[in-house]
Amino acid sequence: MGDAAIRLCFPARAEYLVLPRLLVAGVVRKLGFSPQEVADLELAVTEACANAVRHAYADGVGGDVEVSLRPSADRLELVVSDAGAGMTLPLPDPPPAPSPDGGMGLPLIRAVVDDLAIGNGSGGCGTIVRMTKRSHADV
Amino acid sequence: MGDAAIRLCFPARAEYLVLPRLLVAGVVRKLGFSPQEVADLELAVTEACANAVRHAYADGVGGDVEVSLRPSADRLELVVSDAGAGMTLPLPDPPPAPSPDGGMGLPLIRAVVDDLAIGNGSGGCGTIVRMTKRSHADV
Amino acid sequence: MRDSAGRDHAGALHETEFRLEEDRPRDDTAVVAVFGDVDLHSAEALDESLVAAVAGGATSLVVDLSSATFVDSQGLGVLLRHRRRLDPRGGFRLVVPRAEIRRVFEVSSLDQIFPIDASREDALASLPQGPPNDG
Amino acid sequence: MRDSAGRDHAGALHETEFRLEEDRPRDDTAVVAVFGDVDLHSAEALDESLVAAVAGGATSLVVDLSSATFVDSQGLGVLLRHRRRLDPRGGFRLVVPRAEIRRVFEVSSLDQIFPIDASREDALASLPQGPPNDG
Ligand SMILES: Nc1ncnc2c1ncn2[C@@H]1O[C@H](COP(=O)(O)OP(=O)(O)O)[C@@H](O)[C@H]1O
Ligand SMILES: Nc1ncnc2c1ncn2[C@@H]1O[C@H](COP(=O)(O)OP(=O)(O)O)[C@@H](O)[C@H]1O
Repeated sequence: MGDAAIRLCFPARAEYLVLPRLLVAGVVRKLGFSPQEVADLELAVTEACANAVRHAYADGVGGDVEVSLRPSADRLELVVSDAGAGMTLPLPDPPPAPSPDGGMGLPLIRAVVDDLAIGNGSGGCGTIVRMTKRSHADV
Repeated sequence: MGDAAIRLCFPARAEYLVLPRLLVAGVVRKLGFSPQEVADLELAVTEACANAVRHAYADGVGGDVEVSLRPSADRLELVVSDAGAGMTLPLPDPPPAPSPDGGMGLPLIRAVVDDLAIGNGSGGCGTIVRMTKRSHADV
Repeated sequence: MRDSAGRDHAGALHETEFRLEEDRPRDDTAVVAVFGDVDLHSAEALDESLVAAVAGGATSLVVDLSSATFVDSQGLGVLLRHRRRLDPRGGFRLVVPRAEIRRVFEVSSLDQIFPIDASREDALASLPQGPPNDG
Repeated sequence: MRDSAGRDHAGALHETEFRLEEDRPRDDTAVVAVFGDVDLHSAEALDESLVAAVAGGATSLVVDLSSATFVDSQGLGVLLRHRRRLDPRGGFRLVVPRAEIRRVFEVSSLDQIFPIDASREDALASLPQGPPNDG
């Protein structure tokens, strides 16, 4: 697989969260990722997209989530963006402790990817979550 | 599932043809399509995308294929478009007889969807293949 | 890793429709088996099924994730909330045989909070013993 | 329709990696079993494997699509070309137990050109008989 990007754009609704998982699994299965690493990538893309579904758009307004995948020989770059409310950045350091009621998404992403960068969209609108994961599997 | 469109954009390469199939299968599985009808939709989207991969772009140039899905209660609208060479339209009537070496793609699509319309892109550039399939399954 | 139909489990493609199956091996114990993906879309159904099990008298819960194909933070949140609410004399155990699902408990360190078993039998054997259910 | 791992076959999600397995039940007969999706990406590999089987002396071919999860027009084209090229004293049969795969042969009317069997045993039994292969 080469360097060009694959993009998926879907309405910010929970019922569609399976789509980015299917896409990620379909794209990476020929790259050298282990099953564990594939599971990590599916988790990362789901958490980032679920945040866009939950936080980006006011109830009833709606909007799209865009997922962009850039596979290369030894890594996958994943970008999840929305055109919603945006986040307050930079993130608090140290991050607030996760609780059963929330705050687990970003820490989970951080735990499973090699690189995470969060920014606001152009014009300050929306959120862009950039993730990179290298394949360590010796396949 | 509502009315908003889901879009997938990928480089026109054969290795990616599994992606639109995955997406279609993921989107329609909660609509009332039978397994047979899901298979039909996967065939239709694959044939249309494979045509874009084979015919749209000159060797070595490359370009993207875009797939747009619009699910509603009783049907799926599928649009496959490219920004390539475009087709000579209207299609010959009757269509040339399929042979083992080709010409089977469009007839297969026609056989499995309820509605097929082929057009040129805006400015005459590229090809747009619009397909609609209704679900007849009583689920 | 291949199943009998020759499918690769690597990149498990979320083919199983989400559903829940509840079992009552003992009067005080409910087992909820999860099939398919637990995410923002399905976590509420899991929540409701656990609420119903407790309302129905279960003081111990086993969530069997053997056939779960994905669990995200929403799923973890549901499990954490139920564990916290449960009568402390009861037990809350997870069945997680698959490495890909165990992974999310490891990276969240929740494997230190949830007792995780490899089979339903192990989970049931480890719970505080109530009277067997003859019903 | 569910397999042993609880997956739904409806909307079969192309989870199987494409691969081919060749078998030589008789000196004159090659069986090529297809796993996964046959499309523009994989049809060439199927083509090459059938070319190799014929070059290796097979005068009858069985293409077993029992574990194929998808077949498109490129796959049909490969099958048609090989059937046409095959020695007319030999036989060319397909094994297609799954309705979703049989469908593409029906809509293309190629089920009237290819003899289609539900099992490999049926296909082999229907071929012109050569000497059994003891090798
Ligand atoms: N796409 C987004 N748009 C707006 N706000 C976001 C987005 N993603 C995350 N956030 C903010 O960051 C916070 C932390 O996110 P996270 O760690 O995933 O936990 P949770 O979503 O459970 O609160 C959220 O509560 C929300 O305020
Ligand atoms: N996306 C496209 N861009 C340019 N030409 C196309 C496209 N799709 C189809 N065509 C033209 O239409 C013809 C018929 O297509 P099809 O029925 O699929 O058979 P085949 O692709 O095997 O020739 C092709 O040979 C090609 O010339």
